[in-house]
Amino acid sequence: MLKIIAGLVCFLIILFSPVGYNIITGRTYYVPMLKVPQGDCVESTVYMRKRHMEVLERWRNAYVRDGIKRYISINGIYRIGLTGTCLKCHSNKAEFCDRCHDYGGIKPKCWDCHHIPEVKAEK
Amino acid sequence: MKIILPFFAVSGIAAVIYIGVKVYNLQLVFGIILPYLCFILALVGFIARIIRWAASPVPFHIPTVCGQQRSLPWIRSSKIDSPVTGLGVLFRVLGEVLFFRSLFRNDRANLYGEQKRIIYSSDKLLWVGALLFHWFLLVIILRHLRLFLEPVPSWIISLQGLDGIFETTMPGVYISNVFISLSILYLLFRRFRSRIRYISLPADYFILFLLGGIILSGILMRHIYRIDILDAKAFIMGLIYLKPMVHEGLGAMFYVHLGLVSILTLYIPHSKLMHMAGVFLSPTRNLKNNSRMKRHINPWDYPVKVHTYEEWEDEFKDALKEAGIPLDR
Amino acid sequence: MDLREVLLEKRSDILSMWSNMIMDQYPPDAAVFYKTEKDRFLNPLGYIVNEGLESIYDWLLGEGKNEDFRYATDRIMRVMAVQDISPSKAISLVFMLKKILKEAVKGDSTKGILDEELNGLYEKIDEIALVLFDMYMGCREDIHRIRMGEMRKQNHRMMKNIDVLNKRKGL
Amino acid sequence: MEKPDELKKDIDLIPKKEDWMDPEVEFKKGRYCYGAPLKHQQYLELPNPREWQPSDIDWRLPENWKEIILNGMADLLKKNRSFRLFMDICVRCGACADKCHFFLGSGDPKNMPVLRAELLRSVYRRYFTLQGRLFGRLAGARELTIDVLKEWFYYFYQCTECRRCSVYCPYGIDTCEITMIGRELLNLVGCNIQWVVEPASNCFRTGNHLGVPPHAFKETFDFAIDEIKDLTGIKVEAPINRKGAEVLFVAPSADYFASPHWFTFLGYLMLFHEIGLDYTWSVYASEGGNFGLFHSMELAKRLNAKIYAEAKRLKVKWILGGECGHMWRTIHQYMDTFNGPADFLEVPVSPITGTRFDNAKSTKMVHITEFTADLIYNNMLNLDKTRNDKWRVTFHDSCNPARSIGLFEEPRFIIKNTCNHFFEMPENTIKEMTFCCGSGAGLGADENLEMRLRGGLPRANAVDYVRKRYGVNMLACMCAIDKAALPALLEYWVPGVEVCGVHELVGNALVMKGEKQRDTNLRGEPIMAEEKG
Amino acid sequence: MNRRDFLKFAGVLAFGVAAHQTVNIISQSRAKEEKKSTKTWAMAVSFSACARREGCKDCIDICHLIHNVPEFDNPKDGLRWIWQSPYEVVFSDQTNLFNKGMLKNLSVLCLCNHCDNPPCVKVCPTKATWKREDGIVMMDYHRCIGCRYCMAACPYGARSFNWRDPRPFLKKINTDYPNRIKGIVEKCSFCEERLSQGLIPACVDTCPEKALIFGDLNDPESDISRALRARFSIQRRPYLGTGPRVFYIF
Repeated sequence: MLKIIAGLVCFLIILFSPVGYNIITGRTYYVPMLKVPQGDCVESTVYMRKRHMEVLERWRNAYVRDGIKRYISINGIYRIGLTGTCLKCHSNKAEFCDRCHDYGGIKPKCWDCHHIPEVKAEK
Repeated sequence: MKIILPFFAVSGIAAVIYIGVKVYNLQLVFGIILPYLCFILALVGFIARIIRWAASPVPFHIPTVCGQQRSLPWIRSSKIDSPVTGLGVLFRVLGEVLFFRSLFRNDRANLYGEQKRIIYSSDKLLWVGALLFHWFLLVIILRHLRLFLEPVPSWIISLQGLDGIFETTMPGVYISNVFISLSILYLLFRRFRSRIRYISLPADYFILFLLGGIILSGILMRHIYRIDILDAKAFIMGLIYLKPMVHEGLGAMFYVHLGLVSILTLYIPHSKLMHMAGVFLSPTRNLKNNSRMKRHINPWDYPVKVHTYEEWEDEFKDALKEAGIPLDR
Repeated sequence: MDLREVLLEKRSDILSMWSNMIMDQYPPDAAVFYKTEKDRFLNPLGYIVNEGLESIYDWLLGEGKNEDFRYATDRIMRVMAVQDISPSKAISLVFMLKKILKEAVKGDSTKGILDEELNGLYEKIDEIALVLFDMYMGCREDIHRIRMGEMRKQNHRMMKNIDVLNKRKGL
Repeated sequence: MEKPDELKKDIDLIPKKEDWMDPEVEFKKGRYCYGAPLKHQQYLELPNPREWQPSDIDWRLPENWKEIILNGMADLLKKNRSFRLFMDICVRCGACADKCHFFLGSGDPKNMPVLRAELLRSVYRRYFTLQGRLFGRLAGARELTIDVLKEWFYYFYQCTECRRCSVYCPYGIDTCEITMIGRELLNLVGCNIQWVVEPASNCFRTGNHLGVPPHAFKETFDFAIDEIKDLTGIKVEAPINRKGAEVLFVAPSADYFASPHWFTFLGYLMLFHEIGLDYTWSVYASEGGNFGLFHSMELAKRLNAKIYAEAKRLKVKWILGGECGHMWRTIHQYMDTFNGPADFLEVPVSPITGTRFDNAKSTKMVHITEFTADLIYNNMLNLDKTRNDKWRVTFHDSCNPARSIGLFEEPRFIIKNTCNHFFEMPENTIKEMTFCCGSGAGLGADENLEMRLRGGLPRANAVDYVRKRYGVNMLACMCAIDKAALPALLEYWVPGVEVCGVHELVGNALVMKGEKQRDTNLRGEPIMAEEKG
Repeated sequence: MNRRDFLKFAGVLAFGVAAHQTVNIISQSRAKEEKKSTKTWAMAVSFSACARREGCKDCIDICHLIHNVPEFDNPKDGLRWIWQSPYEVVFSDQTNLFNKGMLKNLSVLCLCNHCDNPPCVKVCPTKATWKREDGIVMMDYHRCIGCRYCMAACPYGARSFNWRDPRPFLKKINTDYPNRIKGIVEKCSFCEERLSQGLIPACVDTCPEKALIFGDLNDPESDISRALRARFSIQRRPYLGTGPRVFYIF
């Protein structure tokens, strides 16, 4: 009986451990805020929030495999390129990409190969 | 009937949630009230069920022994299948929990060649299927922790990376998703086969369909009906810390997924899913084989009517005398 | 091609069809198990029946040895004699073969298989049926004999002791 | 070619039951055990005593039988975690399905352990769970009806409580427990069988299953002593009810009366004489077997009480137990709990070798094979293996010593030291995976022979394999029910293979001090196999 | 309708819904793609022009610099897109002994031959390497799983494998071009990123002696077509049937 209760308590502790974890880290209500640059992105913000990884994948395939180097959307014509295009506006990876990715526990492998231009001092 | 009804039940639940969210904007009902309600009921039910089990004693010491007992010092005893120490029992129970050792025991003998030598092979399909399902379920649950923990611990990220190691698309296909889908299909289809179908109940199919629905909605959400993962995490964190909020970026599929998980949670204490706790309590597995070494107490033991020696001697006095067997009186 | 060759060629098809037909007499759940489980120790019934059918078939075509035939058919009848089926059904397993054989050679009739030859085989099957019937009845008798013997054995020493006692007392 | 399906139409089929939930039982002669006689029910003061037969249409149950059963279930649920747990956690994976010898031999799907339990579980769901009350049949719940009760009777008396299924169950669900509970419930309304109640009643009254009174019991010993004298020229002692002996010896009573048990009995007597053991037999507690176990825990306890009571009265130091299956299940897993603590006894120490049996330090009862294996290991016995050369021996692990104690190596050690020719049966049919003889748990009734022959097929088939391959002609075992049931089983399935106890082999091989030249074995047969012309 | 039919129906329905949704997504993106033109790129290396300047490695340096090809201390780990090798090694199949005097000690510039019939493409299990319509044998580093079948298949040793993480060994990083990671294969791409911008490959561009000639074989007026018409050229191991598109002219 005692052992079972102990086991049950252990189970409950494990079950509720995420609650405690966040309290300990003090980030219970933390939601990342992003610095969204001025101007239009290649697609709408809502669309990009959900599907930027798909856009990037399409870009990747278009650029590498099909040799297509330009992307035409409602907002204009863009050169396909992560470093060259995306990071031109979203110049601060740490503040833009990483915040959300860290929050969502996502670790994209882009940066293993692609380079981050040095953060330019704000003009 | 046994199969089609549970199928309709699960699809019905999913459809109601989908339409409710998509058409009637019932996010509040399916996203907040339902999960809270289910979780609380499930928790209470789960604890109640365990307490009820615990309240019934184990009156007798009845381990199923699957190996040589410890008797004479020169005979090698089986430490795990006939455990006499707590450690042995621990290994035995863990063996069941982690590796399904009993299911693994399924042997098949085949005769080969002129010599008719016996070769043991096995049809361990059920074992493989069950093991894949449960292990990948664990992986998937651990992966979901990224939506519950802030900051996300690095081991979860590593696990995720490992799981998505065959990354070919964005977002990557998880190995666990592939295997859990395969194994749930296997577990479902084996129930369609005659022998298992005979012993299956609608409840058995219900759980499989429900799990299938959860897996399917999860995969759809990841690859087709994308949702904003930030909103998902913010939503879940809100739920945990009792500040529930409806977020814009969550599609109907998210609520279907969440709703089905809630139903599953609610269903746990009332179903065979309690095997997750029961496997630890099974008296044939979690007792030591030390029945003759240590007395086991039966808490509800009561005196019974016995035929005492005195009564017996009185009854057979003459016969005993005739046989020359010594008498007490 | 003569009949024998045709039947030898189709041996495995015919045997599996035959065995399936017999197993289908069991409830479906058991039938599937009996049909699919190949381990002779886990599925003795299926094993014995299949072994028996093989040897009947081979013997019919003049391939098998007499002892093997007797051993295997005895085993199969032993199984049948304790199953939940009537004697007629137990024996009917050989008659199923007739039907299967007829179907099996249907397409080959143009190849010059004589009905006469087939009829010869049928006669042989009828003979086997008689043998099986004897065996079946033998098994039933065995059961009764064993039952009596078992009762005796359970009190074996008592009986013997009483005899000795009686003798001692000059009775 | 015509499909078998199409041909099948012509064959009169066993009705196919698509759904097991509709109870359907036909009590055919030869496939069930007779009901218990009134006399014995009354003697044991069992509930609802009456003359009855399972084949009766009216079982003459008490008016409120349903209430009794349901209250009984509630009570047993409260008393047994195993019951409650096993009702709740089965996932119907089907791993147990093809492990039951009755299923393998009969093909009756309700003999699959999972379904046997489901018979009870369906009623549990209906009356004791929310989902069963709400969803009824959909949740696998059934009303408790007379037919359901009859089905219980039919299938719970078609389980030998061998626990083989429990080995393979991922949750260790033990059908033996389920069957015990089921029988306990049936017993509440007076449904039990002759072959269980009668021996239990006899045992309660006289001390042994056959109801043999003390003087006849004593005479049996005299015959045995005479027989040993004829055989070896040595007069052995067989003290009965002697106070102050060091050891009390308890064997199953079949050993004194039945064949081939008798030769094991001779083996014990010779062995104890040879090592000069200070021991005694008891008439009051002459029965190690416990048919109460096949009936109810209460009856098991009532019968078992005699052993400790007698040990206490005779002031022995410890108890030695003979070759028996369910006797040892009772002793190993129940006796101490039932009637302990045995604080009036000492931790068993072999007076010959000085070995302390720590594995029995609480129950204080040692298995004879543990005792003898220790003697042989310490070279205390002079054994002539060639006297068993006539036999090519295999060993059948009896379910209870195997799966309840784990007694695997001791008997094998003894056999290997008393026989030159020993062969194991296939691995998945021995040790913890051993197949039952099909007659345990009170099903050894002669009216049930056909069912037993079916149930014994898997065992017999493995014996047939070693007979064909190694020429095995003797099956050793250490269980009284095995010794009673296997000769018939083997006679039917594997003619030519005989059955013996482990200590019969010991008795044959044992070279006693001062014995005369032995020409015959214990069975009175020439020691050597006849030369084949 | 029996159960089977129903299940079929339900399955079709489910797929239909899913497919519909997918189409929506694709149409949502509103992306238009460019048409591409077809050319056949090739290169010629002039033995004599290349040998003119002793010890010159300009082409190699510029290539490795802009493509972030690292330099390892251990030559076994070495990565190369373009490199020099002795004539006897590169053209070991040339049995003409009389060339020996003229070509002795000559270092020959080597790079991926961008074969017409590339064996590396055939063996790649993930289609990470493939032949573009303009003849470039291209690699998609995202797809490479590092099985190295292509390395075994290539008769020219044009491919190298990343045994180590290259990033720490990059002396200078060109942020406009990605590097590779440990565990994948890499090789020359004819500077396709420059071609797409209308530039010629960096090595050709940078060669001070104009020893490298690059152009479109489909255009008879291109430098390469003219050069190949006018001068005698050889290929590396042409008998293998790979159809190299890097020519060596005298």
